[in-house]
Amino acid sequence: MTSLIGLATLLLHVALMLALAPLLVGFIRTIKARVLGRVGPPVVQPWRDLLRLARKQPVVAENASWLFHAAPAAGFAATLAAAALVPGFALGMTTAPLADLLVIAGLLALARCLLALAGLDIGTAFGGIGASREMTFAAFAEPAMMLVIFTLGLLMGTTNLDAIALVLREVTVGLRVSLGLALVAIVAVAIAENSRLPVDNPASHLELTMVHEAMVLEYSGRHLALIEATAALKLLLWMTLIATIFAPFGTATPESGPLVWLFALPLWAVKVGALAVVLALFESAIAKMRVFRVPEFLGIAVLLGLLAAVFLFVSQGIA
Amino acid sequence: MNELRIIIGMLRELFSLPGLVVVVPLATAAWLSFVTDARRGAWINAGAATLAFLLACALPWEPTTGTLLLVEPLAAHMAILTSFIGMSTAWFSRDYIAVEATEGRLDPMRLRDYHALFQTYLGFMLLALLSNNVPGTWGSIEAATIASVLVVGLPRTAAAVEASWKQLLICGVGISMAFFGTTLLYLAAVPVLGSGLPAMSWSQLPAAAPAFPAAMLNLAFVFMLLGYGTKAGLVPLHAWMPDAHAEGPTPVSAVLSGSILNVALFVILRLRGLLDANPDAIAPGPPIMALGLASVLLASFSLWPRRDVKRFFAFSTIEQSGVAAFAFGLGGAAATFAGLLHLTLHTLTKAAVFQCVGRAVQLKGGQNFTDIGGLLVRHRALGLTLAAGIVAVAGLPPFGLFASEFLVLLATVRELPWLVAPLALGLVVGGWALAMRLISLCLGPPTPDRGAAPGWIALVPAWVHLAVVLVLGLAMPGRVAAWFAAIAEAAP
Amino acid sequence: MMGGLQPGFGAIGYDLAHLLGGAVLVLSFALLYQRRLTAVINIYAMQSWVLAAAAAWQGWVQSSAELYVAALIALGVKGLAIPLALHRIVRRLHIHRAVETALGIFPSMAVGVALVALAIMVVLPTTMQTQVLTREDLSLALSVVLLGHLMMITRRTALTQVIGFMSIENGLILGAVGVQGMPLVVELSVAVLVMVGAVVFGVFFFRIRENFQSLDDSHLDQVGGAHR
Amino acid sequence: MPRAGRFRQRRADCISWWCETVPALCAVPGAIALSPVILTGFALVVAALLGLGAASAVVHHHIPAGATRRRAAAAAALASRRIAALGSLGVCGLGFLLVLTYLLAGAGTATITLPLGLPGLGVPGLGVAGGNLLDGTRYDGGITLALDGLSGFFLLLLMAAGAAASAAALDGPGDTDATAPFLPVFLAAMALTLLAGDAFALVLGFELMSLASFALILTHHDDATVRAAALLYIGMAALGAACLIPALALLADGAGWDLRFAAIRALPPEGWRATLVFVLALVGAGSKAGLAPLHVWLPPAHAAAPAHVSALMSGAMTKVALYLLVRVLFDLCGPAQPVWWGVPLLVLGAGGAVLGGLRANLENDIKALLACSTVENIGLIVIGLGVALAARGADLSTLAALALGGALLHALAHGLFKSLLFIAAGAVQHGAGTRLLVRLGGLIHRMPVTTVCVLVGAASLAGLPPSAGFAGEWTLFQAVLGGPRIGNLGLQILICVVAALMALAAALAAAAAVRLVGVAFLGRPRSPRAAAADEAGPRTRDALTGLAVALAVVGLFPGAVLSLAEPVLRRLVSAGLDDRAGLLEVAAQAGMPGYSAAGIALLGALAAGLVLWLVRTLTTPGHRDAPAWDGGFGAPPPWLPFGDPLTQYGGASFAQPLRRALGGALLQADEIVDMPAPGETRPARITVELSDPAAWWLFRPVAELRARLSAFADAIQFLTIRRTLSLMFTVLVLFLAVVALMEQL
Repeated sequence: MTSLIGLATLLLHVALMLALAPLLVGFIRTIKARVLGRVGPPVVQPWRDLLRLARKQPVVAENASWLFHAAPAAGFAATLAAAALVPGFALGMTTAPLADLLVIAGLLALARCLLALAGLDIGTAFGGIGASREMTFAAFAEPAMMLVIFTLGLLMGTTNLDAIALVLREVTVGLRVSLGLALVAIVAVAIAENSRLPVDNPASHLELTMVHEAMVLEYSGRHLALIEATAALKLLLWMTLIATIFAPFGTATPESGPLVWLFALPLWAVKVGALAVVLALFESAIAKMRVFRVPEFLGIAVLLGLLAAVFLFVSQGIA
Repeated sequence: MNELRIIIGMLRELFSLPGLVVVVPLATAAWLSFVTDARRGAWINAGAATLAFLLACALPWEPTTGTLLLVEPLAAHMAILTSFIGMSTAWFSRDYIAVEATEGRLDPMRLRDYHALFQTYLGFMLLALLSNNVPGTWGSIEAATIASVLVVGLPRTAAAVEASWKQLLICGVGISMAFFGTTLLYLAAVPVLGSGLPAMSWSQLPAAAPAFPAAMLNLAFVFMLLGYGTKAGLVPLHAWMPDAHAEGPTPVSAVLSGSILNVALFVILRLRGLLDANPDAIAPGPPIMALGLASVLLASFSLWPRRDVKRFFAFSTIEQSGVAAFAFGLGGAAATFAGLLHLTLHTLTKAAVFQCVGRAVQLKGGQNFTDIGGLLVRHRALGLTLAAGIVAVAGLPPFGLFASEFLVLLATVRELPWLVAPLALGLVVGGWALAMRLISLCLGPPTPDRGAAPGWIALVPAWVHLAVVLVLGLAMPGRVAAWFAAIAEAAP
Repeated sequence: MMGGLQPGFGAIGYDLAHLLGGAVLVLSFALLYQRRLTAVINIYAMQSWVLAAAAAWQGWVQSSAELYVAALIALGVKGLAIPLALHRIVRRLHIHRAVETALGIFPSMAVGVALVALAIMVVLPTTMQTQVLTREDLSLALSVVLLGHLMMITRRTALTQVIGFMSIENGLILGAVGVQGMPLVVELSVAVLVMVGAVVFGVFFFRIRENFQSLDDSHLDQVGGAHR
Repeated sequence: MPRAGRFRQRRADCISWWCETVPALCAVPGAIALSPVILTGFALVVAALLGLGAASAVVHHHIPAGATRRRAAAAAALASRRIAALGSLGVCGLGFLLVLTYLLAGAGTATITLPLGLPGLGVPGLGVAGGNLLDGTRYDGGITLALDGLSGFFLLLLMAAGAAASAAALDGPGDTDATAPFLPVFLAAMALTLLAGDAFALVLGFELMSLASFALILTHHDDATVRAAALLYIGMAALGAACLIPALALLADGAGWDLRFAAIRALPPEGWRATLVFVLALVGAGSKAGLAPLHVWLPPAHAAAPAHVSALMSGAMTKVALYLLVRVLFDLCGPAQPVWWGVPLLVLGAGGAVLGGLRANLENDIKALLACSTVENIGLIVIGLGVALAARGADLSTLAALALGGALLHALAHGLFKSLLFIAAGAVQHGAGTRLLVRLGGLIHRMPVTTVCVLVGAASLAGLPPSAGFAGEWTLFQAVLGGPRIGNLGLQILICVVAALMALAAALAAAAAVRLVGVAFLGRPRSPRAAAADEAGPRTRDALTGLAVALAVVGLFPGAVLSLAEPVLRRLVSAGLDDRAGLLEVAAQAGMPGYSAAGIALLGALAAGLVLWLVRTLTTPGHRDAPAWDGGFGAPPPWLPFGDPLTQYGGASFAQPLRRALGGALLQADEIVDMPAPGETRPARITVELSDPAAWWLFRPVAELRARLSAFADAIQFLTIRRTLSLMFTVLVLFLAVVALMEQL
């Protein structure tokens, strides 16, 4: 029975993630427009763009290799697999035993490396710039992410996201300095990973300021659609992740049965929406920083993560 | 009159088997000094050396203790080793010298001198090893020294003359110290053994040593250690050795680095036995170890800036002799075994190396490292042999010096662990320098040839040496191992 | 054998031996003191005569034939032949007549005294058991050896170094003949002589003047280690 | 020795063998008859390899004289290489099957003694007391071979890498003929080291390994940089031996001068002795494994050697050094060792990992790049060993088992993928004529098979799921995550920092992998030679594919690999992973969900299927080819067939952000920009200088000290005769004075 529920949860979760990701992007754009005093596009605009792009026939450089053709789909698949591991509105999905935080980070890294390779494949300057910067930022984001995982792992005794979420949901670990610091660190990492301001400007179309966009400059048509979808899915994934870890209340469990979903689903939407609003306000409040400032930005995240772990040692002698 | 009887007894001994080992080379020397034909001289030289070696091989089965000669395992072993080196070098020098003659570096008269002196040197070395009385050993070592001085001076170049003069003075002083030590040793023995020959015979000293007046024994030890240490090329008494090796004819370098060093260390080993036996004498180990360690360190660092091939290997000889001395100083059967093995294997290896080097020098017409390079490229056999020799000297497997150095380190850890640090440092620095020169000699772009390329015949002695080193190091036959062990356990 | 004389002060055997030994030592100091080459050679000859006398006296005391032979050798070869040869060399090679010193005369004398003290200090405890005769002779011989060595290293010219070497050798013989019934004395002294002969021969043969390369500091400073 | 003696010798051997084996075997049913047979088999393998070396050398040097001497020589050289490579391929394949059966059968222990070995241990004071040398009732130093789980596990790697390397050697370029005979010798030496059952055999194999690899590095000795690299390498080897021999001697000293490991195990060292052994073993093995800061020799040596040799050196030899470390620290030193032993390993490992990862991003020669990543991976493995040591010291045997298991798993994975990548580098050099990133590019079009295999290897290098590299790093990180349980705040914080550095190193490795693949294999060719590159030869392709398949297997079933290591873990840290490492899943703690590579792969496949279905349904198929848009630059002019090479991102430009961010701090990297004044026609140039901190802080000072000491030695010994005599005289007076003093006292 629970296995069936788990399966159902998984399917619904995946479907929702796929469906809502573009809407989330649209929502954020709308908020930002409103904050800037513009009306802005409708929320479903990203969906429209995706479908339009999908219908278009891609134009591919002659010297593109099979990797260039395969990368968008593969990257999207990896991100989707990761998304299937992050519990959203309900815990105990079929994939729960696999949902190791390191694995999730690994899958996202896989997607990133694929895109970076694709960016280098045509041999243009901008693809190279984008790939090189993307990998550099990742190099600094990884340690911070790892320290956050370290803290959570120490606290919960496991790195399995589902288990962590369950513990956080059931047991009241109380307000901990460690978790607060970890939250800040992971937010910084999330900003870098999703190439949002101030690390990267998703809306920019001036090549020199692009990181992620520069990488995919050669893509068009359905390939571009897949890449946009990947970005959107990744954003939703991260927000869900943060929500699941730091706002675990109200998520459904396998025992609680489908009825609880009626509360859990809106609650999840609200959490993600709130995070989206915060992100939008934050992004419209600050400007993009220089590329070589980013390592410092992420270095601070690393230090915060370190502090989180250290505070943990101080607060409870792990033995 | 008893003096006369003693003399007659000695004469009779001279014609027993051990005596013949000594007499053959000396008689040949006398004969050779009248042979002007170089080719015949070379053949006679080689033949006599071979005969001496064959006779020496019979020594282990002929333990003798006479007034003149003493054959005990250690002496027999050393004699076999020395005569073997003598033999293979004689065969090697047969066509080496021929080349020298054709190149016009040596005229027939010099060649005659060379062969006569070679046999003289060999004979006195063997006598020094087999002689049963202390002054006898001293005298023959002195004679051998003079012979070697004259050989070193044979190429009448200024450098050679300078080298031999240096060797003459320094070894002379060393010899005089050794003489004084001999007198003192006799003085120490007189109260126990009474005046007369017995107080001078190696065979009787060990038994009586415990009763010797300790202070006199100490004094004797100091003088003899420094005296014979000079011959062993122990730092800081080594100054003559590099020049003599570098300037003399190559076969002489091979023999020098082989025999005279062994003989000197052999005497030092016997002395150590005497002092060990005496309860109130100073401990002989520390001074010997100090000299040995100084040699290892100084020589290993001196290897790096060398520009002259033969001088380079002379320093490596000093280093290895230091290792052996250090092992002998450590004491204990294990260390003695290690030192003995090291001495034997190094003698064989270094002789092989010098033979190859001599060839390379003839081939390239210069003995600076800048003259010799890339031997492997055009002269593969020579290059490979030289490379193998250097690898062996550097103490790398599969050659025997690896095993002996392993044993020395083992024994050091056992006796005085903290001394491993300087010893190992010396070995590493030295080995590294050897590797550097291995690369620069055998590899890289070849330098132009200025002389005749040696045939493979010329390398056979070196191959034999290396083969022996290989076998003795890794697969020593049970009998030989037992023989070595017996020597080490019986060694003073 | 003791030749029926009881050791100790007052015994004529002891006194004379002691006296001769002392004379040899004094002559070594004289060698150190001399500044002129010819004089150095002459003093060396004198030392050899005294040595010969000491050997003969010991021969009489120990009534051993060998020692007489040794004395004869010392007198003949070292007292006459070698000095003459050296004079000849000096004339032949036009060697500069003055002795170049590396260490001043007085300092070297002082060092010499210190060395004698050292010799006595070393020898004294060693010979408690053995005969007094030997004890004194031994310390004298050792002093002579050390002084000879000192002369070798404080004099620059080859010839003086050779003479220093030979005075070392005189010390050796002095020690050897002083020892009770030491066998092979003759053989040994001959052997030593061969050595000395070789050295002198070397000087003569290699035409070694005071400015022979390897003996000249300034030269060797250029031919430093880096070139070896 | 007499016949009776030989008989007694043999009987003694049999008895000792029985005592060694049977109890262990009874514990592991099914291996009773097996292990001695396998061990004998491996003795034969070593012998066969040595024989191959000799045979190929003979063939090589037996050149028939005649008119066509040159051609005959070339033929002989080729034949010798064929013999060496084919032979070692066969022998290694056989050995692989042998060791696989052994491990599957439960890895019992066995020991045999060979009749040859170190002479003279019969002398009292060395060797076991009692008995007599003449009749062999005494251990006279014959080489002892021993086989157990640890040796078996590393032999598995060695045989796999050896087979691949020999296959690659088969159709390598002809210029590797000269040193072909040393290839089997190298393999034999490594096998001997792994099989060694006593101290002498261990050092013998280790040094023989150094010598053979030294010769192999010198294959292209006409190049000065090669010679310099070889010199540095052999010097480090000498240093390693000089540290190892005393370490083992100390161990034997504790065990009554029995050099055999069995005896040493019985009496492990304690106190200062143990500490000394620890330090010496760390330096001795670390210098060979490329553990920072002793890694300086590694990049030049790997770059200098022929590709298949660097594959062996990086894939197998460094692992042999790690085996040595494990053997000494975990096995011979016994379990009762302090916690702090882990700390130096953690520090050095983390430092090496980051340094190697960073340098891998800055190197321009792909082989140097791979070598640096070796330094990085060795660092990760050593971190695992450090955690294992510390945990064992604190009696957390389950944690120790996890850490050690992770280290072994990652060692295996790294051995496989690094061999693959080096062999591929060789193929690139052979096919595209260069190893420099600035001259490569676009190889994916010319060398498809190689590129696919390289992608598999690079995935492991970057530690991306579900590759073998990810499995290893996952296990290692789980072990580090458990580290704080060892206690002691200082250690906890250290482990925390180490975790962050591990992550940094992993991300740097990922960047390096992307740089390697993206610059060398993707993009536009940067030189005509690269544009016309040839695919690797057939044997090389086979080797690459084989390694790729092996990597896939290890990556998908890490639990199975760990179960092969089970006996080792049980022996060394007295706890296993069988409760945590199943066929499909590896977990950090028993009963908790862990990492299931197969599951992830399945999930990924499903996701990919879904995506493909979506693409099919929602989008219009097909695409249109056009010149690269390149931000509007348009098509390159016809006289630049590959487009303007300067507009393409290259290795140096890709590394620039990392160089600016970290290089300055860690590698004293500085960029010298030469900017022409306006109006000048010459191009602007930017040159980058790097220097490894280890070279800066450690090696240069040591070299200077050596030079100064040599100068000093010359100054005190090349004197005039007079001064030399004064020196002797001083020594004499000194000795006399000492004697006098001693007698006064």
